Amino acid sequence: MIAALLGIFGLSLLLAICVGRTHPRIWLGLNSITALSGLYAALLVLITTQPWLWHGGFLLGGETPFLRLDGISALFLVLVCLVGGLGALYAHEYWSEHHYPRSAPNGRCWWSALTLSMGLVLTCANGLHFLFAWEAFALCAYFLITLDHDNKEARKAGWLYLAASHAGTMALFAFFSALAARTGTWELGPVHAQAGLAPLFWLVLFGFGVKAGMFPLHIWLPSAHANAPSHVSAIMSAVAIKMGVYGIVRFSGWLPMPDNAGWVLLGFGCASALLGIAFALAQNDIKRLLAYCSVENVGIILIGLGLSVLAVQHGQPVWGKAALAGTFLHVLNHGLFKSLLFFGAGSVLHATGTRDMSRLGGLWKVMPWTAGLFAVGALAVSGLPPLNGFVGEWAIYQGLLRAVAQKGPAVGVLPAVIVLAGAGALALAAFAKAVGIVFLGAPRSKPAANAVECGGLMGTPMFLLVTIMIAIGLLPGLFFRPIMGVVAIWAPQWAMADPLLATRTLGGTHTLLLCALLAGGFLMLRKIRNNGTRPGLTWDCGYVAPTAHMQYSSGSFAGIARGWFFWLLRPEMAIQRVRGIFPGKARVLERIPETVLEKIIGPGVQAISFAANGAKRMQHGRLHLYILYVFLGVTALGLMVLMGGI
Amino acid sequence: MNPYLLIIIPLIGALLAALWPYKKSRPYFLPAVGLAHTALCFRLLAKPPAVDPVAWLAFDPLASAILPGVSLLFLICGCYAVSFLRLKEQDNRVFVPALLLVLGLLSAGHQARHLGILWIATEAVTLACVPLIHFSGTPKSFEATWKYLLVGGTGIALSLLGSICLGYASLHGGGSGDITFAALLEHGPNLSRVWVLTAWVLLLVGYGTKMGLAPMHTWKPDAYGESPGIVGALLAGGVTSVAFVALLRIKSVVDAAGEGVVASRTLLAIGLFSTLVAALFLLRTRDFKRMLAYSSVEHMGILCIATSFGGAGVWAALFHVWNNGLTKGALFLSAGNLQRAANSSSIDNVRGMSKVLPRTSILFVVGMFAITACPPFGPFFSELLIVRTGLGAGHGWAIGLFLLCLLLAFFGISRIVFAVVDGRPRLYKSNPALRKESAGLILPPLILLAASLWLGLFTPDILRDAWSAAVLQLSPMP
Amino acid sequence: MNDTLNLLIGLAMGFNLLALGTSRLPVLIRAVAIQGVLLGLLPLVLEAHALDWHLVLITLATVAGKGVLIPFMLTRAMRAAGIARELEPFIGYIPSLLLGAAGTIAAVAVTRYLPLLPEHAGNLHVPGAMALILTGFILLIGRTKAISQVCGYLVLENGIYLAGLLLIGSTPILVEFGILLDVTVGIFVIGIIVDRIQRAFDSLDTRKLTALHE
Amino acid sequence: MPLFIDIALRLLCWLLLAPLLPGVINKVKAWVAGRQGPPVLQLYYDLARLWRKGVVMSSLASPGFIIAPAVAWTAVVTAALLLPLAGAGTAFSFDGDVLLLVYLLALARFCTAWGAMETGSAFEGMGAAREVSFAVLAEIGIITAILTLVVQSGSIALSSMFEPLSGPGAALLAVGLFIILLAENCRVPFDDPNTHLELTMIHEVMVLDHSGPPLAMILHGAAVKLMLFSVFLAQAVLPLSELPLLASVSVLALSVLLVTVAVGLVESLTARLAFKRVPLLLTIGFLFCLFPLLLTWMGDL
Repeated sequence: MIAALLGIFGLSLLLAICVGRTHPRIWLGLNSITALSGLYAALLVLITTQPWLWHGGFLLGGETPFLRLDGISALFLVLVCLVGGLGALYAHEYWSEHHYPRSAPNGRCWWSALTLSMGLVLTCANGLHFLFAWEAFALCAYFLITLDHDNKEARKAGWLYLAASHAGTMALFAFFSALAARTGTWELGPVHAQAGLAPLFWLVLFGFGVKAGMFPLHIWLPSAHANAPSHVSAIMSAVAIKMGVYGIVRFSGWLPMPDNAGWVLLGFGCASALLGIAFALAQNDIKRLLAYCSVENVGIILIGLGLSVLAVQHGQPVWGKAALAGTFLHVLNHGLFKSLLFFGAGSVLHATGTRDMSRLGGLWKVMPWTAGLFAVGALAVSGLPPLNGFVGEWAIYQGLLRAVAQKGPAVGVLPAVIVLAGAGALALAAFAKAVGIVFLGAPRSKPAANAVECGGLMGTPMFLLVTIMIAIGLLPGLFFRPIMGVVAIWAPQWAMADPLLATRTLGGTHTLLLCALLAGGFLMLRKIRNNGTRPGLTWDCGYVAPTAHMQYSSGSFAGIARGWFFWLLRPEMAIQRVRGIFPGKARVLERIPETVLEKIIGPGVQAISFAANGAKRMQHGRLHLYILYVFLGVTALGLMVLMGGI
Repeated sequence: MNPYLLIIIPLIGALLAALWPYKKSRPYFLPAVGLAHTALCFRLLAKPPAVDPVAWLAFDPLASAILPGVSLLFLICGCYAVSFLRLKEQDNRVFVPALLLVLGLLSAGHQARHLGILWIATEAVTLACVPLIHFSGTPKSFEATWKYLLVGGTGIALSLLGSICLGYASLHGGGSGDITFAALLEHGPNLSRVWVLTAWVLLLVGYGTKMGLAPMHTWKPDAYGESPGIVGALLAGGVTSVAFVALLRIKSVVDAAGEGVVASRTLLAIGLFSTLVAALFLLRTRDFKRMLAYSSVEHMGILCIATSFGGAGVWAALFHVWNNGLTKGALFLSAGNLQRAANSSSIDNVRGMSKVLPRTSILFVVGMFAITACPPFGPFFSELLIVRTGLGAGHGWAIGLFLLCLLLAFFGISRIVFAVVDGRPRLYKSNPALRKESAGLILPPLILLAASLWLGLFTPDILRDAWSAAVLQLSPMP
Repeated sequence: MNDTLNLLIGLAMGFNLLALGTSRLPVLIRAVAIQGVLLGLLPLVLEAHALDWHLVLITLATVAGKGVLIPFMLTRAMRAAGIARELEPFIGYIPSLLLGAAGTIAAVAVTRYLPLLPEHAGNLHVPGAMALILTGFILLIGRTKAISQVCGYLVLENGIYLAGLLLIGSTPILVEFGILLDVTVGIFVIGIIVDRIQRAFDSLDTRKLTALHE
Repeated sequence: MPLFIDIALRLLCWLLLAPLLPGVINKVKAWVAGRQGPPVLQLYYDLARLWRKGVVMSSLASPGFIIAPAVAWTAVVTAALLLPLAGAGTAFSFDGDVLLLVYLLALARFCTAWGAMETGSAFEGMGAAREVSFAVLAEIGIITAILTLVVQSGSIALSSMFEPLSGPGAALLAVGLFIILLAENCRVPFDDPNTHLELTMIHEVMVLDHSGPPLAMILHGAAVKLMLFSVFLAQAVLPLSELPLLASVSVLALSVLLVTVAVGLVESLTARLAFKRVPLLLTIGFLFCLFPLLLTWMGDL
């Protein structure tokens, strides 16, 4: 059954790659078939908790293919199918032939290729083929990011992404080779027995961490997400970086862990969560804001995972299980609301042609649907009840709090709780800003004023996503049940334990709360209608001629919090003040640099290029010195032999 | 008799080509002879002839592990040459015979089981390449040839000296001074250590110069940069492999003499050094043909590193020789197309080729990914195998440095390739005829890439066995 | 026989110093030529007990190649280029002389520590070879005119030829021939290229040949 | 069924009692200033009047401008319902409901900010920015306080969480929570509820454009929030759960009154803080919550 479904998944994608260039409609159909079949297969595995295994009868690169779809991969496969399918729907209007005659056909092929390769990454259980799928996935992503090929920014972002991801891949080369060398086989599976393998986890953390956008390694993420077409940003942020998470989760479950692995994960998690959201808050580019928010959410995921690793070490199934369940649910949640938000940002970009928040505003009037859906996404990503975002963080929090309450050695997670709270509050600030600046108030530029609502094909995916999100919020129990099965795969020894998550009560409370909120809003509207309203100008303390530029801008909104992170953000201001009588135009330009990239990676690159220049000087074209090199070569090797041999 | 055929057929072909009166039809000698040669090679590969241990020339396992690949590469380059030479107005009365001569001497070099013969063949190949390198006849090409000759000549002289030292080692060890590998191997333990090590150093530098290991690589970028793409392909895929085979054979002797550890250490050192230097150059060079030269230096380094791991490492190295040859060939041929169309090979002048030569550009990009070890192409598998072997042998640090170099190399190569392919093209002065992408210019690199792909995904057992046999020949299990 | 051997090799080593010391190309070329002839005669001395026709043939070929053919070509190239002097070398004449002398001494000294067969232990055979090779390198590295570099290369070849004579008893004649042929052809090709360069750049100053660099 | 009755009763007492607190505060301030001052029930009158009034709506504002206050109010009241009332305990409680409480307050904050951004007025944007920014520090403080209680009681459900620590710990926690209370409820020294048109206001500028029933909702919500924090504070530092029902409830009421009076006194005796200092004071509040946490933790080691 599952085999058949996955067969359909693969075949229809291959077909989609072939026909995609010429037949958009057929391509769309094939992609939906893919999504449905894949989703069905994943759900079957999740519900029955029976992993699906398949051994190929032939050699591929000297190894027999071995596919495995177990709970963990199924969970991520759900995301792939969901966002893959909805994104295809969205792209059909967003990146259509009509707007992008040159790149749209390629875009369709690469999209299907990306979906396929990610599916393979999730199912390959042979190190060689995993690397294979992994690299294919990285390349497809590159070609999608640089889809708009004449845009220099996009090309630069794409190369940065490619370079970073290749660095990660090299670490994975080393990891899988070492694994194969030590275990004697390329096949992947639990290897807890060999304690000697523990150090390999650091390679995993680096290799997959780059893709996951873990804080110091996130350098490629903002520019790539910002400059890619929005449906690509959506799948990159919602699914692609989850592949990195998948790697970390997968191998933290299979490898023997180093003693301090849990703490390191927590540390990176806290860094990503807090600093990521700090960067997000400071951005003026809506898509960059969303990108950095992904860094934050990866941080939250890592905190949960780190706690679970600690739980394994201390043999504490209860909070371990709660945290891990929360982590998995958050993976799903982030996939949902982040793709929703990127779709929303995409339709804003589509309608106004700008990502710069200081040129947007008042869009709710012209695109009410986008505004509403985006707002729901914002509420969810800020982790506010009764939406799905809260449920996941709630479970992670419970894991942390129980760890604290137990006063065991794991009480050291206290800072993580505080960081998580701070990050949550900052996220709220960031999204209050995003929604407020982009959709509320008065339009700050002409394009923003004349924007038009996106079409149905772009609206439907967002609507579906919102539905699922609300469903998770109201019926957490329904979703936690399969996730517990996934947790049991990650840590089989926990199968029996009860995480003590009061999901039912929470669900009930959420339902009541939602009803109350709706009722409150509705009654208030009716009340107002009865009492009567009188339209008027916004009250600006008697100021007679308010203009849209008097509104609080995104920069000023973030001002206070940005001040706290000044040491990290180092915003660069170019201020042209009002001077003298008959003053000219005044303006403020503000740029938030990529601190890590420019201040940390930059110097390293400098060092290397210095070495490269040294080497370059070797090739000066003077023949007699070339012969001298030969002579020196003889001498050096001779000396070496003398030392080593005689 | 068969092994001699492999040498004689191209030589006769060269003779005929030299005497052939018609410029237009002369190039067809290349695919014809190439086809015959390849067919013979693969027939021998399928049915390995009995090897007379004392023969000076024999199609022994080591030869059968590499020569077919070179022959295949030559065949495809030959097909390319036909359409390539059609575009050139220069006379090809020298070019074509020289190419065939190179093929013949390459076959001799691969099969040589006598140090002297090996040296003669290598030197002869070096000389036969001279007219190929200055085919374009520009002053720069003469400069390149001059450097190629003197640096290469010096290296070759050193390897002759090394051969003599090896012979003397056997003399001093009470042997007859017979420098057939068979004799040296069986005489192994008695060889005089000092002379063996001296010989090893000299031979490593000598043949290393032909391979283009740093710091003896200096001729390579000039020669590859100035010669036509097809010549670059043959130099990078064929000539270097002769030198590598030579090193393999010699190392087996050194191993037999009980100095294997030192030899491996020196190999690892020079290999890592070459890889590092090449990677650094790749970050700086601004010319996409010189880039290919440095990439070739890098891969020679990789071969040395792999060999230094012994056993499985050698197997991986032989695998990598094939992958590197085919992939590099594809890159050189497509680079040749680009250079002709833009009539420059510097990224300062060449931009947006994806709009001028779309097909070639695709080939170039794909080739780039292939050579930087992106799956599913051959180099990925061989390099992964090398990494695995190295880690298995506990060379963690070496592998770390190796991977770092691969990363830097990737940065450099991708930087240049994308600079050439992307962006807005400028108006090129070269005549539009050179900007046509005829099948004859597109198919050969395509076939080479396909071969590299196929080699990676479905490595045929016959090759696997050939490589294993070669490994067995080099380090006979006691 | 050892004395004749030492005499010839000693003379050859003397010509090393001459080659290192002179700035005049004709002198350099002649020095190398004579050196070649001297060494070419060695086989007759070494194999005096077993002279046969192909030994004589080799000797003649060597002498002809090294003593007549190559010098003639180089002289022609030199005339064509119209240069008679190596001005401003990379390594000056005094330093190269000193280096050469030092190299010679070092060669003699090192030879003591090398495990040698009795018949090679006593005489100048091995040190001579080493000295020639070092001299060759000094010329190759130290001179900037194409012709002087070719001469350096020749000295190097001479040294290796001398070293090769260590195996004269054991290496088959065919191989000897092949090697000799290769060397001659090699020098010949170099000569041609020198000529081409002279035409392309109308000078033989290799410092002009630095168009190709990063 | 009793569950619903229980909830209804609690709802009633929260809704009815809450508006007393601002009245008390104002009375205290007047008393300190030697004035007559408005009647204690003033806020009730205001609410009643506002409830009947129509609304002036900015031409820029969307329906969200009306809905947001309602949503915020609902969120705050729900949060209040989760809180136990001394001996009366909670109507219903589950593990982790404390988090729900914190995030409901956050939801309320989001809606207020939303409402403020609706009008596109510079002042209200400013107010929203300050509200959400300072809330970061306040929320950290609250979480720290909660952590203290968790470590102390070993439980993560509100119903069983309030097992106050004794002695200095309790005192420190009281101070910390009081500072956070002042900040979260926009009282002096963080904010001055008496005036609107000051550039240094936080909460009051956010509601500048609101009128009629929405404003009533906002005012009432603010009162409930104040009461919520004082109840939380009282139970966090006083061992009420030991006492019998009536006693504990009356003590709770008393202490809430005490807190209110304290707020009033602070408002009349201190001046509003220079704006730059606000984060500093909040940080101090956070530290005041952090020390008891360390104390309890050390106590257990």
